Amino acid sequence: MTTRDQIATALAGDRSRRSRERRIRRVFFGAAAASVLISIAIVVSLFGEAWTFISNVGFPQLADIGWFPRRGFYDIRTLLVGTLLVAGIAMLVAGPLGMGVAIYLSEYAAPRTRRILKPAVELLAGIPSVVLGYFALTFISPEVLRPIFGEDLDGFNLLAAGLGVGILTIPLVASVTEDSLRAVPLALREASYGLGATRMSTSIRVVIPAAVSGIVASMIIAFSRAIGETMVVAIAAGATGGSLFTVDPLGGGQTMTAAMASLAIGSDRVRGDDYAFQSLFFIGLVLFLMTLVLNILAERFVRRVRERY
Amino acid sequence: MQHPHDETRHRYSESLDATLRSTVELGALVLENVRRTTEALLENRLDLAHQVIEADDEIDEKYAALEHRVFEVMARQQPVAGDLRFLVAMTRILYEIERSGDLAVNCAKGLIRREGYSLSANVQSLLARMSRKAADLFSRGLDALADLDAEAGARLDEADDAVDDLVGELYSAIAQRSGDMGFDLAVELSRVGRYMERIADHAVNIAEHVTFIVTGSFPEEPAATKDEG
Amino acid sequence: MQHPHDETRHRYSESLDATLRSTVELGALVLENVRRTTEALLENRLDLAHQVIEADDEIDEKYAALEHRVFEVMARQQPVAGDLRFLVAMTRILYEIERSGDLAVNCAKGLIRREGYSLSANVQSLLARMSRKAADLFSRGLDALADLDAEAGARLDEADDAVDDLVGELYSAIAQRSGDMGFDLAVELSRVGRYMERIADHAVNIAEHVTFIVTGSFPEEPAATKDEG
Amino acid sequence: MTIPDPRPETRRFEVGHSASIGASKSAEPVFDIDDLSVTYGDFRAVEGITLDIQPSEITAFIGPSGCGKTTVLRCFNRMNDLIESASVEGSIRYHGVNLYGPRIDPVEVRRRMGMVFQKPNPFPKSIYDNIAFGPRVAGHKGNLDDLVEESLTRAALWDEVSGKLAEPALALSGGQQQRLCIARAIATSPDVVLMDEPCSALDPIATLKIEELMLELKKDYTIVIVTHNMQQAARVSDRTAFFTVDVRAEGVRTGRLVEFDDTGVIFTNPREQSTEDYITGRFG
Amino acid sequence: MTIPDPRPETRRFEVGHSASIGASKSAEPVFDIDDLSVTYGDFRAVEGITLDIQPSEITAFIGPSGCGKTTVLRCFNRMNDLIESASVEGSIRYHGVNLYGPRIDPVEVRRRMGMVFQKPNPFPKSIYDNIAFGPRVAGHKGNLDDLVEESLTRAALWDEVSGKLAEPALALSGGQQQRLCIARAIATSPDVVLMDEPCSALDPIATLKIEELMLELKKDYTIVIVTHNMQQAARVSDRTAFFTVDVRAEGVRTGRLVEFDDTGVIFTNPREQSTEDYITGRFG
Amino acid sequence: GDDDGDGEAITRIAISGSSTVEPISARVAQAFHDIPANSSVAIAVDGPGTSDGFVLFCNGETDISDASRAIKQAELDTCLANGVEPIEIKVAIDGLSVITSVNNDMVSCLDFGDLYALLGSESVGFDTWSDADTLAAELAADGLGASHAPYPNVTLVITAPGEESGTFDSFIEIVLAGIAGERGTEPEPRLDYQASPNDDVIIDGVARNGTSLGWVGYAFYINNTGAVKALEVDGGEGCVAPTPETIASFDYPIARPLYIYVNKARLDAKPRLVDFVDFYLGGAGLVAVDGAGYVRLTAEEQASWKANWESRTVGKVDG
Amino acid sequence: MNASAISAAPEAVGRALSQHRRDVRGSLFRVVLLGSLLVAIGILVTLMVDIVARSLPVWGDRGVVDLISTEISADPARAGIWQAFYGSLILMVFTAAIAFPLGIGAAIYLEEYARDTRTTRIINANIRNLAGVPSIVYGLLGLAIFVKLLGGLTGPSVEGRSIISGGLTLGILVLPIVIITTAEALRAVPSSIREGAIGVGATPWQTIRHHVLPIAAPGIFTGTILSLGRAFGEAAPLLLVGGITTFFSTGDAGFIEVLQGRFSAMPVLVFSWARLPQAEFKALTAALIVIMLIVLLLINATAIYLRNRFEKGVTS
Ligand SMILES: Nc1ncnc2c1ncn2[C@@H]1O[C@H](COP(=O)(O)OP(=O)(O)OP(=O)(O)O)[C@@H](O)[C@H]1O
Ligand SMILES: Nc1ncnc2c1ncn2[C@@H]1O[C@H](COP(=O)(O)OP(=O)(O)OP(=O)(O)O)[C@@H](O)[C@H]1O
Ligand SMILES: [Mg+2]
Ligand SMILES: [Mg+2]
Ligand SMILES: O=P([O-])([O-])[O-]
Repeated sequence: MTTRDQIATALAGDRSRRSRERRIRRVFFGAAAASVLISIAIVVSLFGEAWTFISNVGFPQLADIGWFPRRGFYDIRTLLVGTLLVAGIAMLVAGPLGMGVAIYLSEYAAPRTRRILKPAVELLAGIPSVVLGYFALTFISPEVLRPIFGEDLDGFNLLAAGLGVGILTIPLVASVTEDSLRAVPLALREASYGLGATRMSTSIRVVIPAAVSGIVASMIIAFSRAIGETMVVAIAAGATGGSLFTVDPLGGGQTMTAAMASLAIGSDRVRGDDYAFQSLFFIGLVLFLMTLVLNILAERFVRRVRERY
Repeated sequence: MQHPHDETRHRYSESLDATLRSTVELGALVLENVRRTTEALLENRLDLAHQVIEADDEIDEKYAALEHRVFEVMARQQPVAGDLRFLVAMTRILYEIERSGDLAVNCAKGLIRREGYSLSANVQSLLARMSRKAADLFSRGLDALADLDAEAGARLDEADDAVDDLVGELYSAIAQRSGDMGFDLAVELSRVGRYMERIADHAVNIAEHVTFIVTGSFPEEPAATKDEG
Repeated sequence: MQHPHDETRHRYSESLDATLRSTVELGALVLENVRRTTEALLENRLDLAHQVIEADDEIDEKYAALEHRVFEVMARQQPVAGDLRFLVAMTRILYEIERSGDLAVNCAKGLIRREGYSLSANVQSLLARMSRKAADLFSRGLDALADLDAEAGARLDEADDAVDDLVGELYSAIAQRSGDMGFDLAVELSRVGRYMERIADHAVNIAEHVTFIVTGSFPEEPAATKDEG
Repeated sequence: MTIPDPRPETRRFEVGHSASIGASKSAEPVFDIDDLSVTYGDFRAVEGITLDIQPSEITAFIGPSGCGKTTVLRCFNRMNDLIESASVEGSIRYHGVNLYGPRIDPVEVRRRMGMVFQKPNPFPKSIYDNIAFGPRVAGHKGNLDDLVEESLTRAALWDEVSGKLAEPALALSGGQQQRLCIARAIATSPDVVLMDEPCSALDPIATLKIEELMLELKKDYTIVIVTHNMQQAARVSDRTAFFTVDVRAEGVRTGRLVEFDDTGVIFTNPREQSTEDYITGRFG
Repeated sequence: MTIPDPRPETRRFEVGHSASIGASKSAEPVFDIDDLSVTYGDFRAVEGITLDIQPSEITAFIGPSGCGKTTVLRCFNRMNDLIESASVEGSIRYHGVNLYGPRIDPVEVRRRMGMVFQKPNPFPKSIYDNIAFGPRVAGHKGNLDDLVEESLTRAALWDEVSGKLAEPALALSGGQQQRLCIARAIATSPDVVLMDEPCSALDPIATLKIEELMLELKKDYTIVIVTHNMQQAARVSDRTAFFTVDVRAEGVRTGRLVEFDDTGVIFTNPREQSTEDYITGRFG
Repeated sequence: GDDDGDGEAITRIAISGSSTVEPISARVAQAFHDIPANSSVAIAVDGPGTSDGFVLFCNGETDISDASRAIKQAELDTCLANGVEPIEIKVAIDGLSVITSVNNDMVSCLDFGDLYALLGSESVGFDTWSDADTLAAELAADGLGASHAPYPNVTLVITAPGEESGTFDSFIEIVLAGIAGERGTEPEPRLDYQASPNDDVIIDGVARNGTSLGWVGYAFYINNTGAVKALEVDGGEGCVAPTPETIASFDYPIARPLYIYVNKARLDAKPRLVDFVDFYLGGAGLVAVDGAGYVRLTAEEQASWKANWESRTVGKVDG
Repeated sequence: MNASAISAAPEAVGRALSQHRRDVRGSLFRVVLLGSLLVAIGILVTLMVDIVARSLPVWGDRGVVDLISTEISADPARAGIWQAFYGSLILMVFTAAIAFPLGIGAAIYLEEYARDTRTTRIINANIRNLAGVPSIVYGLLGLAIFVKLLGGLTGPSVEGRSIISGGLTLGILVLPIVIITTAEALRAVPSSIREGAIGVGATPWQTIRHHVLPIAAPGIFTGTILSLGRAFGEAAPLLLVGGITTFFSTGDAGFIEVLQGRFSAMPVLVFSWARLPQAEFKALTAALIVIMLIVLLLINATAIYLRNRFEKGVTS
């Protein structure tokens, strides 16, 4: 055997080792495949019933006087407007507050201050939504809103729900925004200070514009989260069985999630119109698609941040 | 070089150019002194001989400055390849030029020591031809340097043979007339011959250093290491 | 240098050491040739003269190799400060050494050309003293180099004056006896004197280059730019 | 090889904490730094720096990592203020004015000193907006377009970008970005440009372009450059300050200035043995 | 200054896609690369590389950024396999065996070639475990302690770390980390060590130490080093390959080998004008 | 369980349906569970609403369905078709209470016409009580009641059960259906109110607003008198407040019986289910009815329903 | 361009460099930012204080142990949270058992093995989107798949409305989060480490096993455990899957039977109790929330503890 052959043999490697590696790889592949199966399952499970619904109910029926699935009124606009109302109120709270928190933590707070304050904000993120629902119902609505709006305010109302959801999304906005602010390289800040910019100019003219995609992404993510939030609305806005079309945040109302919750609570067999149960899946699908679009959008923005730095 | 090199390193490049120019200028000063020496020898012009000695002070000064400059460029620019060859060769060339200047001074000093020579027409003419040839060769060496003409070495080496022949002739002429002119003058004249010969050698060396700059190697059997026969 | 420099760059440092050693060795070869030449002159040993010429081939070869090495080290190590001074000086020193070798060969060639000299005792003794002094100076120049002795320049310059004096004496002796020995021999001997004088000059130059290496500047009025009087 | 030190023994120890300053010039200096020390928290990073920066010269700071080059440089425009733990002793006079004097506004200081950083750091904006940023925050009144053109021209970038001022600066190559940063730095009309290893992120080609530019700029600006690259200091600077770091027994490392002299002297025949050891690559 | 090119016009164009190889040696080469091209997706990064690596020599790859030095180097131990889009044409023979042959296991290939990367990348484990990892995964049978000591000794690190083998490798300085990575690379008893800009993250002092080490190691190993630092190539390598990148009209950039020769020749008298332009700092 | 002490298999009893009845069933279940001998029985009680409960029950998903109204024929048919055989058991009487906030002093009694005007299908969009004045006048003119109009000009916030609820159905059947029939409108309440299957939520909703209106089972009212108050209801014989007595006597116009339905088909498979229902119909059930706040059946009625259970009579018995 | 400063006298330079006026807008900006931070934290504090204050009566009357060990009841006097408490714990175990191995495995495959193909990219995007899908949609999924389709397995005698279904639903709910956080932790491992290992001849699995996973472990632990916290607080999907809040008992059911039986969970109970009108329930709800928050705190503390432990393990 020549040296060359020896080397060739040595370089050919060990077959059992290679097959072991292949097996390990397959195990992990299986896990990854499971996640795909889940997505498929979601889509399939939503689509089946949603299809039954839409093929029987028909699109014209989706505009009506209100959302009363048990009585055959499927005005999807009621849900959409209610949802947007809650999400909008939430964003009015979470947007400015979250951004303010993020900018303060990333641009102003001394490292030690930040080390203390940031976990406090993160703590807010860990609070379950039922707790915020409870808080909105038992504190925000009676203790904060009632004194302001008086009798105009219903006991269950979208405003309190919106504020609750807003509080829930503050840390989300704050953390995604702060991440993107902190992703802005220190070098850019130094460049700005080096040119004689003040801290405010540096924040507003350099750091925020550089992080703008991330900030937009944080808003979209927060909005998406607000749209999908169930429990705060279900608790604070009453989880009513239906609602006429309304744009009044002081009264109770329907969001897509709350409508689903009230349809589904305790029973998966609902009486009333034949397709009330299926309408659950139909809203689920609409909700799924809406958040999907928002998430894809947010993903785009986030990726832009990532690509840049 | 072939392609444009933009702004890049043009200052360094320029400083090399400037070094070359200054060296050629220094050479021109030496050349002028060689010519002045020749004239002084042939016409017994002691004033010119004094001028030669004076002029050499400037040459020495410039030489020292240039040498320092080359050294500093080497220290600060970390030259390699052609640039390094150029700078290393330049320290040598400067030395050759400066030495040539000194040789002219030596001639001038000899003339002054003897307060002029009285020469036969034959010797006179030989001396004239030899000196002019040497000056000519030196001038061509400088041209080769200014043009960075790699081929000049061979041409100059040939021309140098002519100088050597003239020096040989001069020696014979002196030998024939050594009784007439006296031993001291004979020795003096043979020294002048030798100086001129060496100026020509320096010129050839310069050309050969140019070849080194350009090609990276000396011509075959380079004159610089030839025995000073 | 004062503090230990660990392993760092020791190879480069070593290669500089090696260059120095090789250069000193080359100088030793030349020195030997100079001594051999002296013996050949004094004892009319044509065989020795031939040996000198032969030995010079090796010297030339080693010189070329060393010169190339120095050049390559400059290209590859980007020396600055002391290292650069060392290397630049080394190219000059090598030149001085090689030239000295050539001068010895010139002497030997003269001897062979004349198939030996017949000299008076006086001239003989002058020649002997002068040659030995020159060789001695050259040896001291090499010592200065080997030891990187910055002060040697001044000492050698002084010693060089002794050589110059001997050369002067030799010239006078030759002039007095020029009738006896014939013009050709006189010229030949005066050349030998000149060669030895220049070997001594080269030794002084070497010492002065050493001063440059160590101190960064040449001694006041450096010999290298002194007129070759 | 060991070149003997020709200097008398005492010479080498005479250098106390204030370095031998061969290059002090008599002209009115731009900066006059006297016995400067900088401390980060409890850690004294550099100590007893005394040097002066002359107008229209390039002054280079070299020395081993951690010797405090950056630290000293960032005192010049009070960028060290941004590091909370940093505190500065000694005096830095800028045209005779104590930069750390009580009424000095660091923002104003920084407007007068352009700064260029190790990695090119253009803002993720258009080329134009990058240049215009400094003047804008300083409330520049004149014609911005002209200023942008002039700055880019001075930074030898105008020809390359004149047609695409609205394009994002990040689309430029690394070397172009660094020249953009230089243009940005000079757009606020500073008289000093401070550069902290401006070429360390660039390849040799871009590096040489920046060096060319520095030589061009020094006609109008006083330049101080920190560099790891000794060759760069040798190539571009007029004067070089060599810093080193003393490690004391307790492992405390403090930077100090060893030698400050004309660059030619530093690189052909430095005074201090430690400078020579450093630049020739012989160091512990 | 413009030194005229003494070479006849034709000479300069004669260099086709296969570079002029001045340094081909007759000895049995460790690597024999013939007409190697590497493509990333559709993008041909380098083309027509033909060169050989001789045993117990240091071969340096230099050239402007993006000319494909790293790409070529990573073909030697099939690290390019990790980049999905990369595909390799031409042949790379290692002691005569085609490394891209069908029965070759890249894992085995890599065990025979140590690799050292641009940034020191020690594992966040103890010094000991860093060295021992390679031998362990290769199923080393002998005494690991001895092997660790030997590798560290060879990498000139033993004296500095012998007392603290259990300490985290990340606590070492940058230069020490890089020597640790070298020790790790040689612990698997490779016969080749591939280094991709091993000093570019180090300061001059650490760099020189690594260079010393390379010179020491080449007694026992064949070393191939990619470097941006021409001086480094000049200082340490025996042979130097100069790559360049051709930009075609469509903006496609393809690297090729311009000249491969003894380092002394490259740095004193390169054959190709473009090599000279590059090493002397005159480039577009 | 495979490792419990006696090795007895677990019996699961699923109870769902009316949220009105849920408190009774939950109490009974808890009491049953508290007896150690019953540790092998797992019981779950919840209350999505009578109608939804029947959907589950008739689908065989529960064992007992609570109901605040009797099973409808359609539901019974579905059950039987699915092999579910309901045994009807009446367990208590409820007074469907019309409630408002304790703070509401403006109204104290309403008749069916008032309720129709305020809550019927024609009242959609009435945001204040007085919005119903016109309709009330119309009803009064037609002799359909609404004698308490005009109403105060205050906001009208309604929280009440939804379609899933038996209480919803009972309200329609007893209060609205008659007038709706007269007027030819849908026998349904208005759409625009907060509907919840959870009576507690309804109480909460009513309590949260000073001029609210809603209806729940009596137990929820009587357990929350601090938050809501019940209006008197005039069924044509004057205003009557819901009390145990008026409810038991059905003097209160919207009193109604509460039932549980047991799936006979499960009894063989789940002997413990029988024990549970026995338990329910024993004293425990009565205690639970009291505890929850409903009204006990008379002793005779109790006996008759017990007999009905014992005879396992399938189908509608009552009414 | 720059002549002004150079020629100026020190007084002029000094004047130019000194502060002219106070930066009012800058200070205001800072105050506004700080204000929003304080508001955010203020809300948190208010929430905590409010809830704790509301819960005080319960602690006085009942005590923690009693509350936890008492079963759910409609009667405020005897209502406890026992079923919800252990329901939540079992759900967490289930969630972890489903989501951790699958999620970590999937992340390892995607980050370490999968080539960057279209398919991989789609899978990745898909997973990121799954993480953003509202939790109630997962409830629908659980309802459709685990309750309806697989009810015979998940809860044969409770029509699928079992703790198994709930656990599977929550597991799937947090799976994408686990994958993403794990993938992030893996991605944060510098590729130079992988190259280093591959370069000395390690196989992919050896590289992952010895280097990538140990380095990523702290990140994986924190990420996954925090995702447990998320699952712990979820109510909506459990409502759909059938979490109940009125009375239920498990009897002496064995473990499997418990898993296959009906269940409740703390957030579901909060949802239910929050809307009960009785003042006692308001207090009970607050007490329940306090317990939930304590459990969450414990979960987070575990995450931090494990992270620190593993970080230490890595560096020593
Ligand atoms: N923000 C800081 N906090 C604490 N110490 C610091 C800080 N910045 C620098 N140092 C320390 O001060 C010393 C000097 O650092 P400096 O960055 O000025 O050195 P340098 O000479 O610029 O080094 P380099 O060449 O690595 O950039 C170092 O020991 C460094 O660790
Ligand atoms: N993974 C990759 N995918 C696509 N293109 C690549 C990849 N890696 C390198 N390239 C491209 O291949 C060419 C050669 O790259 P390579 O990294 O080998 O160059 P290099 O000479 O090592 O450059 P540098 O000095 O910057 O390290 C470049 O144009 C580069 O952009
Ligand atoms: Mg620095
Ligand atoms: Mg590379
Ligand atoms: O819950 P209900 O009793 O109204 O059906």
